[in-house]
Amino acid sequence: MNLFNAGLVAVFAPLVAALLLFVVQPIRYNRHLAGGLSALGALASFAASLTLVALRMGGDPAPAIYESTWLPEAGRSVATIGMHLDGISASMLVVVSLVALCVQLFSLEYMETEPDADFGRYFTWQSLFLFSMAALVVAPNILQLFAAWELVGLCSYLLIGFYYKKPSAARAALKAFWVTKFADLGLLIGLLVQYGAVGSVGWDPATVTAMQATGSVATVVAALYFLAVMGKSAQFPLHVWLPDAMEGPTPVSALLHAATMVAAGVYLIVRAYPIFLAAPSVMLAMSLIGGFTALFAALIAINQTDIKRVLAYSTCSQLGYMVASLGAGGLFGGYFHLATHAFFKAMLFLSAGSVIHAVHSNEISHMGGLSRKMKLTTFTFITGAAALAGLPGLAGFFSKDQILEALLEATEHNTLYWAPFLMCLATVGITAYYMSRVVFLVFFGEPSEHAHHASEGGIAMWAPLLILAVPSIAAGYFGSAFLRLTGIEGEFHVNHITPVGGLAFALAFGGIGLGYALNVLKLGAGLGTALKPVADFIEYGAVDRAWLAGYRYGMLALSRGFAWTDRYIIDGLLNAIGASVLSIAEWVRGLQTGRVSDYVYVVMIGVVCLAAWSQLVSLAGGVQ
Amino acid sequence: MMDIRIFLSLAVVLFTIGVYGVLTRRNAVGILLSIELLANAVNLNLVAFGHFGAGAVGQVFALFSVALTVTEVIVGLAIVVLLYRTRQDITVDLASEMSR
Amino acid sequence: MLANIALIVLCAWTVVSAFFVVASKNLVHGVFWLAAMLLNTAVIYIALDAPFLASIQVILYTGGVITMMLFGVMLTLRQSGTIIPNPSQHSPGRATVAGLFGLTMLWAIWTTPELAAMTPTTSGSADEIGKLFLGQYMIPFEALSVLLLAGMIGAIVLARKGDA
Amino acid sequence: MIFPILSFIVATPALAALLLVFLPDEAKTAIRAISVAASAVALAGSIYVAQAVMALGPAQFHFHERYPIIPSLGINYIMAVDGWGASLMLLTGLIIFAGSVASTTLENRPREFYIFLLGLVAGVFGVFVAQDLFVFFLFYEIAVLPMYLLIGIWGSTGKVESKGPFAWAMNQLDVGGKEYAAMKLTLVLLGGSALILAAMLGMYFAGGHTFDMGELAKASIPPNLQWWLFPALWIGFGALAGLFPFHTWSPDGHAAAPTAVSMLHAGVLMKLGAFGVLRVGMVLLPYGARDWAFTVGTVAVINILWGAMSAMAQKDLKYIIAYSSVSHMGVVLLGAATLTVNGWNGAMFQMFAHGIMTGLFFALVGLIYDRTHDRWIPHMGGFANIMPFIAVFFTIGGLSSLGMPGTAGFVAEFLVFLGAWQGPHAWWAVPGAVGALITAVYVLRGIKDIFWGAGPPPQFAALPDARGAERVALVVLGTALIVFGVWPRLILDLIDAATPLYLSAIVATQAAGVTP
Repeated sequence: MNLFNAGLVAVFAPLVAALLLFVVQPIRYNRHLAGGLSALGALASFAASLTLVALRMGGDPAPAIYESTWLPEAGRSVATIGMHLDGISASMLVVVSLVALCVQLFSLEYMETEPDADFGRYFTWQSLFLFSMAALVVAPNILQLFAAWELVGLCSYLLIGFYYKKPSAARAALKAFWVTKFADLGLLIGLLVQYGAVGSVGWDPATVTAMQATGSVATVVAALYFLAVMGKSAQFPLHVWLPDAMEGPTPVSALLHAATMVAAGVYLIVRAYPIFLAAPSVMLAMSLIGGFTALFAALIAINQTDIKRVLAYSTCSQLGYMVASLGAGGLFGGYFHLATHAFFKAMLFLSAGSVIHAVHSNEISHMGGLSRKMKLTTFTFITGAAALAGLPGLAGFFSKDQILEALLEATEHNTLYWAPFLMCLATVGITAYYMSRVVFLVFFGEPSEHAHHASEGGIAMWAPLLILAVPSIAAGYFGSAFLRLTGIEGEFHVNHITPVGGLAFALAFGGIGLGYALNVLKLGAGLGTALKPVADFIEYGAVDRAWLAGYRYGMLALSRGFAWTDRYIIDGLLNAIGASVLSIAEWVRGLQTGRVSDYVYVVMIGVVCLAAWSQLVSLAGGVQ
Repeated sequence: MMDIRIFLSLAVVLFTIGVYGVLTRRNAVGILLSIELLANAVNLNLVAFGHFGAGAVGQVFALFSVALTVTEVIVGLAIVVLLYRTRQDITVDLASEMSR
Repeated sequence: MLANIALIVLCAWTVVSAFFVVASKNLVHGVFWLAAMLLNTAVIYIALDAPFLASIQVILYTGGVITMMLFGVMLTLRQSGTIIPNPSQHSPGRATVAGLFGLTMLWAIWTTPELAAMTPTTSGSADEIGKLFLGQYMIPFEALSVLLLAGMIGAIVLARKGDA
Repeated sequence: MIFPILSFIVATPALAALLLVFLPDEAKTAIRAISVAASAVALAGSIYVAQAVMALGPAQFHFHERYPIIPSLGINYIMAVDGWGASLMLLTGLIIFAGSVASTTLENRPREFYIFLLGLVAGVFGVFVAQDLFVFFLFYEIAVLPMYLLIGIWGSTGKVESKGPFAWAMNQLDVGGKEYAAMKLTLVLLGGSALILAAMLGMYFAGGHTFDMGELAKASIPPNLQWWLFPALWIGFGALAGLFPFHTWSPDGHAAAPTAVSMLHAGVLMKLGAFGVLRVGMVLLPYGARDWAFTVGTVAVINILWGAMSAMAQKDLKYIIAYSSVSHMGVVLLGAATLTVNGWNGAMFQMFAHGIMTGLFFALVGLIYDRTHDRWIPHMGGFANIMPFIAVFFTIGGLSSLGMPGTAGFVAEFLVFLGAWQGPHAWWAVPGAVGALITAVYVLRGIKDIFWGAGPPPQFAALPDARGAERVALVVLGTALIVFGVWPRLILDLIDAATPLYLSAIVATQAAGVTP
């Protein structure tokens, strides 16, 4: 199997599954076929991705590009469609397809209670998502990336709205689509600016050099692209859709809204990194926004009572890390964190799903003491939480360390980078705190009445958890291999603890200790309650409501104004013209008495006038 | 005394009277009578011009005119009869209901 | 001289009968005044050296048309023994327009020098008329015959009883 | 002699209409069969022409036919087709096929309906292949006029409240009625036709007494005159394309029209207007196009935003779609105004994409209306539970209209915006893109309100999903949207080869001086 074929399989196997499911109704309505076909597509994609990685590790380091003209302009090519296979896309494919495979296996059982039609629909969208994400990953230029980017947004919309009968799910789906679509304007216009300036939608060195030569174009383009990243990767203040997106089924949250789709924004930065590098001011803004998002979202996560929302805010926060790192020049750290985060966050979400499946509720207060009933889930959740908190030896520790290092290094060039660095550092402690809070409240302490009958799910549920646990624990030790595969410049040492790492380590332990003190020993019980209104105000009172008000009082009110003007002024003028003609006609009609003699009367007046005129003319000497 | 202007003037006077009749008569047959006056005035003109230079052509056209007038009278009277049958009245004012 | 006087009287009588066509209050009287006017015109035609036309005038008009007119009057206004009204709507405006028309025409006639210069010639015999009809004016003549036929059929259709 | 394929395609629907005249009203099955067969033949012919033109080279004209009609006036029956014409013929074939299939459920006077429909289609085909301005105009009128009867007889009536400063006028006019809608549509379009006719005559006399479009393109009509003729053509044809502020016939007309008529009207007829602006206005009057481009583009931008914003406030399903057509036709006009290859490719592609998309939309709206006899969105909800097939295709259409990649709408909008950015007034692209965002808002909100939610209201609980023939229409259009969206070159190669030639005259004017 060569690179091209492996790439084809990785991308198109899920599409074949999706198309079969979409078009052939009997397959879709048969739950064994539907789930099996979808999972088979993911498996094939995963296998092909592994092959790709193997081929990349051994072969030529130059990217392999297969493309064909998609849009012609006077016979030339505006944009191509195809595959760009290098270490970055290969590694991302592995991450995406592995998580997708685990999620689909998990869903087989998790979605069991759905009716046949809905079950089939679920797997159709799942397969379509995997295809779209793979197409995004292998995109050879930003246009294809944008196309796939919108498609994953579509899948996100469809999957958030999976329970479309529920009004809250419907609203959440729309919100997610609208907010990301708004942000995508940045990508679209950025593409136009880039193409207009340099005549290419790629990110190849020649394009980037040309952009640098045209002065501020790179900055404008990078800023516009970053707007789209903010939407997709839920950066403040466009993060508002992500917590609501938890209305979707939990496996969807794990795959799309934690591991892969939201990371597409980060992936875009990684892919188009040369363009961003040419725009230092955008880099700084990225870092600041990323750092702020990391801190802000972590703070909000502290007081959430819904286990999925805690994880959602923590996703926001971790994406903030990645963006901050990329903004500081830490390409490897950001990308590496993307990969490790994908594994452990997916695992966390699936574990949460397992818990939710057992207690039939999202509320943390409905859980408790589950460690005795669900040992395996307890293990995976705690592992994931520890990795997220950055405890040494786990995947998250290494990638987070890379990020903090990169931020610290950036302060040497520009002191403004101290701000994201400090925010990220503080977030380490907060993350450890809120995750330990969830662990203590959910898995230890007294079980609530919902949790009495909880029990571990079947093999389809725990097997994916275990599969994901492997990279969540071990991924960190493959950092060097990852570095070599992706061809990113940087260094990675497993057993080299930096001072920053030590500090973060200490903060993490502090956070856990605080979590233990506050949630288990119930010290200062009033503190969290006292802080909650503040957090609520920040979240629901300010950002979310500002968007809502903008939509309701800005857009909708404006549209009513437009429609009114259209109907009553513009069309009204037309009607007025029509009605006036009618009125004039009504008046003129009065002359038509219908009496013959009246008509003859008028005709005779005319005849007299004509006769007199012609007589006068002829007397005056005729018409010369 | 054989001056064409005398005959033309006579025709004009007849025509004028006919016009006045068409303008003022309210009865369909009355209007038809007035129209006959008009036609006759025209015929007189044609014959007069024939006598004063044009020759037989004047009479030919007068004959054409007579034939046309007769046709018109036939059709006009038929309409009057029809009008009467549907409305029991031939006052043309009432025919103005077509404007409604 | 006598001829001139006769002509003037004839003309005056024509105008008077025409006037009563329009002015008579009784419609039947109006029809008879029209007959008188038509006969007068026939005499004038003779004076204009057109005896053939005069005979046509007498036969066709005074014979045919007047009969038909009377027929129409009788058919539609069957009030026996009373005056058949011929209502008019006299108005100064209408009279003025008609009068102005006449004056303008008279003005034109009496100020045109070409007319004054015209002298009488022959009007042409029935012979010539027949040749013209079947020669130069063949097609209009035939068309006219079709028109007459159409008028006849039309009149029958229009005035026919039943589903009018 | 070569088989006159173009005349054949134009004549097929016309002859079928003629045949229907002689059929009895009762033979409904035969009537439907003949109509569907005629449109299937037209579709097959269009596909053949499209692929033949592709093979022969879409930059040149093919399948020439030329017969003199009135030689002394320079009027000839000239038919020929290049890439542009072929792509739009294909569109027409697709829409008419889907439209006549979708109308097989019509029960009220199907014979007369199909006669008018097929006559109209013959006119549309004629416009796309006629190369003589006079014949072009003739076909244009043939296509536009049956609309009056089709809406006036088979339409549906809504109610619009009389308000605002012109309430007195609205009270006088029965606003919202189908006769009102038909009358308004016809009058506005005829007003446009009058302008077109005037401009056409101007071109005839200034262009060497010929109506041959090929010769007119070569004739050097004085730039001063072009400056006057172009706006007449722009407004005249633009009125049919929903040009702001002459677009208000569109919402009322489309709302009142029956399904197949809305499909054809929004799907194809509005394109005639845009095609006229492009093919007659811009190609034959390059100086006029150059001098008026800024106005045309700016008004097009207003069109996009105005249509989208107005659509957002509507609660009547058909009005939403109709206003969205106004918005999307703005994209076509914007593409035309850019005077760039990408912009024109995009404009032509948008005609194609929007034609199919809006055809699909109106077919769906018709299906829903046939079932509910209600167009008021707040009365609906949860329809996905009872009519999943309709829901799926409505979503596909909606995605295309908001420019989702993978559907034809994206390709078109991207090319137009790209062209706008490359053109002299780059800022046009920004409101254009914002229009796509607004579209996303109202389309998805509409989908949510109609199809999502728990169960349909009780009075609609027993409504059936789409059936046999209806499904055929939906599948044809929906598949076309996706196929041409995924691999746009199927059509774009046809268009792209012809565009530079058309554009060359305008490019030449850029070098020339400014019109005084």
